[in-house]
Amino acid sequence: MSTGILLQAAQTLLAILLAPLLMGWVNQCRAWLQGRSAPSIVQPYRALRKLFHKDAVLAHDASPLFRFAPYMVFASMALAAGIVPTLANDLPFSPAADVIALVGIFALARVFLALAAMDIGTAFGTLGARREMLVSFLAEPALLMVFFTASLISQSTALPVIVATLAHKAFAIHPSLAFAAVAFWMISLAENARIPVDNPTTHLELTMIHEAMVLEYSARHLALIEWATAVKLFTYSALGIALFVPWGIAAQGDVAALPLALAAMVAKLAAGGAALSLLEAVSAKVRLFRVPEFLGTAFLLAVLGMLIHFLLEA
Amino acid sequence: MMALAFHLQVVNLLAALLLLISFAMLSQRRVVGLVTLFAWQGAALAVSTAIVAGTTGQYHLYYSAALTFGLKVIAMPWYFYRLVRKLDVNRVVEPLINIPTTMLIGILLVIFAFNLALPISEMSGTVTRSTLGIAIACVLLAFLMMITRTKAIPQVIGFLSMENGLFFAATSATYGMPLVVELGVALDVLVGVFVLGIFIFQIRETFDSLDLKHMEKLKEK
Amino acid sequence: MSSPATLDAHVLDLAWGGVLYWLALGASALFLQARPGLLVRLIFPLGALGALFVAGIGVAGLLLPASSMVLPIGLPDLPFHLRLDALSAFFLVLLGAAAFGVTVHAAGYFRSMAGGPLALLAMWYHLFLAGMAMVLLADDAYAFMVAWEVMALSSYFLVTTDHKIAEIRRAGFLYLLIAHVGAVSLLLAFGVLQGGHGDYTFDTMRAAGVAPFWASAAFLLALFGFGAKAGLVPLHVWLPEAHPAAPSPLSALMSGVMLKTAIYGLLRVTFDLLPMQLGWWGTLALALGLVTALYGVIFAAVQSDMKRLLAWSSIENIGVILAAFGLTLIFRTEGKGELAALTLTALLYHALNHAFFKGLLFVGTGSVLHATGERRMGHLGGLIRSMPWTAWLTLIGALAIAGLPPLNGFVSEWLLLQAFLLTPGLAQPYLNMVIPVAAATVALAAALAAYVMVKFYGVVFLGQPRDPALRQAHEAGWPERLGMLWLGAGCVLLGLFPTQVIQWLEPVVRMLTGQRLPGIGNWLLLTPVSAGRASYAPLVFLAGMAVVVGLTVLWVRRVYHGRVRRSAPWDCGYPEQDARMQDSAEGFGQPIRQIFAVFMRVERETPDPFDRQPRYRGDSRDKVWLLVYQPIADATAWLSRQAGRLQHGRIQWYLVYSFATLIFLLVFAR
Amino acid sequence: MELFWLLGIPLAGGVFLALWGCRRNAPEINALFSFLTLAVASLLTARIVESGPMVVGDGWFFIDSFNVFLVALTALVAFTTALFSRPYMRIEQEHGRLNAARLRLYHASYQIFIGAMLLALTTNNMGILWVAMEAATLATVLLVSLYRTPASLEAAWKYFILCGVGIALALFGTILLYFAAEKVLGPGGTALLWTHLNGVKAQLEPTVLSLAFVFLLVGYGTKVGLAPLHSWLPDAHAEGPTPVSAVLSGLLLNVALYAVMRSKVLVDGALGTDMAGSLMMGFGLLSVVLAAFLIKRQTDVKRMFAYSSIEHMGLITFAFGMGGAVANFAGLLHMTMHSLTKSAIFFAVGHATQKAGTQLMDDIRGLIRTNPTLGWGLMLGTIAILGVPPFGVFASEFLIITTAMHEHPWATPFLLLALGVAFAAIFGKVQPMVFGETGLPRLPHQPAQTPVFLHLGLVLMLGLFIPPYLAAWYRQAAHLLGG
Repeated sequence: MSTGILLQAAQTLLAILLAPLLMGWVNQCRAWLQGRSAPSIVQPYRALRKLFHKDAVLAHDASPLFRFAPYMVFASMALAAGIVPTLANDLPFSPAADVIALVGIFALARVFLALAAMDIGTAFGTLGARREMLVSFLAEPALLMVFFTASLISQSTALPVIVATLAHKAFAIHPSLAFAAVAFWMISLAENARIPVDNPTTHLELTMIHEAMVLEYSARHLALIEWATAVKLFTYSALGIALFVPWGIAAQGDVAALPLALAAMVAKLAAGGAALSLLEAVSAKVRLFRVPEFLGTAFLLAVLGMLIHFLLEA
Repeated sequence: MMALAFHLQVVNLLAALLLLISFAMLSQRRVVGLVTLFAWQGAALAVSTAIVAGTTGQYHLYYSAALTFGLKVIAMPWYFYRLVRKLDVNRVVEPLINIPTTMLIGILLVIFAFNLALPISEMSGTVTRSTLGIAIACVLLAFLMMITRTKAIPQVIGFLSMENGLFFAATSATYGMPLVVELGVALDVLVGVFVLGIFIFQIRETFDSLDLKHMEKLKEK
Repeated sequence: MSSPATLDAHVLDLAWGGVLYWLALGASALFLQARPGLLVRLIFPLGALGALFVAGIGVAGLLLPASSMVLPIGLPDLPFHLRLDALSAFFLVLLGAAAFGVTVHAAGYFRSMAGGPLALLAMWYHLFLAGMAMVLLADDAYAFMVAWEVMALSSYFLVTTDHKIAEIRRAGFLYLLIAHVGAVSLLLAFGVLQGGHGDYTFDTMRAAGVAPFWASAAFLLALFGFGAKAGLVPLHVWLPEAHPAAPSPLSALMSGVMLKTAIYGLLRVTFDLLPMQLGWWGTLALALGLVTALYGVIFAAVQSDMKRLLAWSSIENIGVILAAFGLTLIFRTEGKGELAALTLTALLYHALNHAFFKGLLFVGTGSVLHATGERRMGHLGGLIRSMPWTAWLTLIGALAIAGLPPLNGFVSEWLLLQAFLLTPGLAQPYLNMVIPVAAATVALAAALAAYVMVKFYGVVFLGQPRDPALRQAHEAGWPERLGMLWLGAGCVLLGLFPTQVIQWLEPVVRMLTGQRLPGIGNWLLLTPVSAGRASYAPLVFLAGMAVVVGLTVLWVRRVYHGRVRRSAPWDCGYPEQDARMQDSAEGFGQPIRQIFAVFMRVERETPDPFDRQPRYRGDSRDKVWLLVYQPIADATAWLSRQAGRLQHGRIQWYLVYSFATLIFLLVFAR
Repeated sequence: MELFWLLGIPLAGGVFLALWGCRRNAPEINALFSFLTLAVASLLTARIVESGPMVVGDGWFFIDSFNVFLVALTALVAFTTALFSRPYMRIEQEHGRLNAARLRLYHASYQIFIGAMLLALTTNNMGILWVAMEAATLATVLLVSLYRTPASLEAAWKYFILCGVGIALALFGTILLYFAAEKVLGPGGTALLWTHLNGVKAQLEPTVLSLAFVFLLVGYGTKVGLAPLHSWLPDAHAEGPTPVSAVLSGLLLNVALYAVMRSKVLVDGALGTDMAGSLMMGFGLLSVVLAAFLIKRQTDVKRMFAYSSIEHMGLITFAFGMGGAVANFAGLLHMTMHSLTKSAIFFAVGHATQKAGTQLMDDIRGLIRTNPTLGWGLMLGTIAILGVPPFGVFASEFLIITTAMHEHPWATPFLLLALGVAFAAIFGKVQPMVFGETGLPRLPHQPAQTPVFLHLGLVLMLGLFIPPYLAAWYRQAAHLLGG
């Protein structure tokens, strides 16, 4: 048990600490692909450190909600990172929340961020909040459907069990998972504010979604949010891995397997990040009005995945 | 079957007469003429009642005969004549439906009435069985007349001749209702006519005409 | 043996006593007409106590076996029968608990309208409470219908409290009309169920075996009747009109509790009175429920009046509950008792939750209304600064209804979704097709609910006040705060201790489905089916959240500093920005309007760009009105025109009618 | 003995008031006579309740629980209406719509009317029954035209002619009845006595009786106001003075229906088929539906409630047509409830129209602002008549509808439709009259609240609790109707 708790803490911390690295790696890859000279891979860490050192600047009538939101968001993402098995499976905290709860956590963070964005009452803040919620109300059910497909296969909504069944059971081909995978990829693009839904590096407010919400934030609050964003990306990647390429994740209490698991994870993340940046490099951001269509497609694919499971595999 | 006794033949004759008068009323255009015909109808009714009374020994029928005579042959016609003269409404009145058509419908009604009465008069124990059909026919014809008339007085007369039909049915088919009922009915008729008189004056002074077409205001817009 | 029996009898007596108590309060209110202050300070708190008492009775009823009694009133052959079993007990708890908070709030809220028809209002209010309680206790058709209509009638008079406004009169009329039509169809349902020879007690109905055809007829009639009360699409049109029209505590009671009485009735008739259940009923209910849920939440998203928005969201929640009902029916008829138990638990749980958070939100808007006199979101904003209590307490409700962990809304949705995941292996293949789509719809509705709540909360409480007067908005008084506090606490506790709640629901579930949940788990970990299958531990969740937040704060403050500078908002350096540049309620609705344009008829007038006082009006009308109700109205009008033709004033024609009737009868009727 | 007084008092009252004429306390005397009638009626009722049905006046009068219940109801409503007409007529006089002479006519014929109805109820002789009905008609004709306005004259004329014809047909039916009876009972007075007829009803000639019933139904049905024979009813109710509308709706229609029921009992006995019942169901349904749709297009408040009377009479007829213990019980109950409620409504409406000086509903607004008790009276009365519990009308409608659903499901869609339409129409029109803003003046006299709330109170009580003896009484009556 104690080892379990240790592992839990270790994994969570690891996720939190490694997250900016992944972000940096993605940016680096993309810079290469775009033929720019790439920033250092640890650039995100530097940014965070700088932000933490600055004085926080708050609007005059920023309510407590505004100051509390970043911590809330960060905490939610940390929890999420703690639930998703990255290195080891079936850690003590995972029973506390299954996949549905995981979706709930993401929603919690999103709602708080959106509310905080509306708190100051600036034009761009509210605009960002609205767009964020617009994206999410399609992405969230889609994500849920992806999870459902997986949990229908594994007869459970608990991530450890899902991973266990998918990773450690005899290998079986699940066509439904293929649909789910595509849907998941599209969703995570949207949720992590990547091209083609949103452009994390844009400076054009009118096109912003995620960035528009955090315009009023500065210093440590901004740092926390940025970090949370990084953790979110990391968690989603970990989720993708856990659902679709789970091999290598250490089973319960199997400490010996950890180094291997770590290596596997790093490799997978690196590959995933590269793929992400490649996709971002070759695709263009779609107009905001097209976003619902994009996500609707994802939603449809996810539901199709479920249907196919009922048709072929049930 | 043997020929009926003389008085029965008379009763049947009077029955036929009643029917005839009803038809005549249907076709009568002038109000005064209507009143006269009404008086004759009353007379025929009274006579037939008296005969039935005499033959069957239902003596209370004499009262009702007398009542009929007094009311329907003398009192009411006289009253109506006065009314007509006073209000001077004795001109030709065109009924709603033209006379021939009315006649045709009348014939159909008579046939219908006879068919209606047939099974009943079969089982009737009274001597004057066949008259029931005529009575029904009279009632229906009077009804038809009320429908086709567009003036107040003719309508009232139609109403009263309907009562005649009823009386005839009562006397001929059942030798008359119990006396109390007869009296009550007669009283009602009397009061009714009285009330009608008041009415017709009121109507006259309100609309200064007895044409019913002034009285079509109350309807669903 | 005898002692518990007497105890039960007493419980029912006490319940009936509670009803009488409320009635007495209502009556006494009339005598306090001259003393409005006393009225508010005395009657409403006493009423709240009564609510607490009733809730207590309910809890007792959940623990004790069912008991019944007969009252000396009613029809000669049919005195009022009362019965307190687990089902009615649970709904009594719901009624009492929600009504307590709302009534406490009302004690503060109605102070504002001293001088108004306060005495009448207080009377109808308590009559309404008593009526709802009677509905839950009634054990024969007549008592049920009387209570049902008393409930409708009193709420009608409460809705039309402010009857000088034409819209409110219209709302009240629409409400009472649909309620009455629904009631008549309930009458017909009971007519089918009755044992004949005028015996209308529920016992004989339980005993009387009905043929499947008539059972279906009864079910459909009941679905129509109760659906009309619950706001089932397309019978929902009265709801968004009536709930906003009523004074806020009333809206809270109507949305939070009255709609649940319809659910109660549906459960009572379907699972208790009807001898059988058929599968297609479930499919029908499921479909209707999903349509209702989606429809409601979509329209909630485009509203710009805060109470109207909440009313539409009530429609959504009813839809979810009805979907759960349908699923229960399906599982029941498929012989999957445990799943039926699970969905039923989700249903009851959600009903309870909705009573709390919707009550909380409505009284919250009440306090806002009280403080600002404004219902249109376009004229609100930034209230979190002037009325923090209301704002923060309402936030709880908003997060809960948005289905966010660890609050209560999440638990019931979690349970429902679990049920969807357990469906594989149903007999009918078409169900296997339906279920995923259904699950998707529920998920979509939940996500949209989050959208709606962000809109509601953000526009009303956050941002810049859209009206300078709002800066002087005064905080709600203590009674109002207490009421909201109670309801908010309910939302949190129901969210944190699901296992206990589910244990309380267990007798109800067993009574209706004859089954129990396979597993519940311990006080910490909720595992409705099995630990491997699914688990959720809100307390741990909360603890983890708290720990991380605490650590982060600590760490940030320790390692770095807590220095803060205040300045004007940056807003990308745009200097003169004002409150009107914020997103309006309409603006928030716009994307939804675009995506779901098919459901609504949009009317908008956009101002001329050079207009000094630009006015924007966007209104999204409900198409159901056009597609269903307008034709019906036209048809009736046409028919009545035709009927009017018969009555054209000509006496000759009238004579013809009599003549024709006579001839007709003489020819045919002999 | 009570019987003598029961019939004597109103007649004496009529004569006395005719002579007493227009002295200023005539209204009080009118009320006094009505009160005496009520007192005697209750004595009679008590007697019957304890010692069962009785035949008096060597067979000419027959009183069983069926008609004694109607007697009591009639006397009660007659009394309250007299109370109501006191202030009402005063106000009318001040508005100059009536002069003293007319008031004398009114009071006299009011008493006569009551007497005639009581006679119709208590007599044992089908012929006398007819006579009394006719007398009641004649007594009310002049009341309908009391205002002497063109409209009222037209209404009265239609009332007179249509009901006259109808009643004539009823007479023919009676004659046929006698015709059939005399072959069994022999000629003479006894052959029309209901008790005798009832004794031998099985031997009466079916063909004749069915024919007779058709005439009786069409005849008395005209007075009940069954569609399509109802055409006189709305006009007469709308144009006459409101107290007259109240007694017409509340009492005369009941009495006519009573006549129909008496003959139905005989016909059922003779035919052994449910021909009579199905005819009545048909008429009832037609009236309910037609009335509902006609209500929708009314602009005149009294006219609207007149149509609602047609609707309810149709409902009652339908219930009696269904027959059986429950339905008959419900029908009787509904008779009571409708009389009480509808007359209460007419009381309220009467004062409302006096306030507004018009019967057009668009001009009557916001009653509870200027005159709360009046407004609430109208509102509660309307709600009661629309069959919303806890008022008693619901109790009977509950029984009728559920029984219909159980016995004759085919009829329920029509009922559902009609009730819905009627509810929408009436409530949608009454609500703005009661609620909302207004500029109406107050009334010169204190309006009569007592009758309204007395009736509504009774209706409310009967909706929640029917005293055992009353219930037993209803059951007996229902049984007499062949339950």
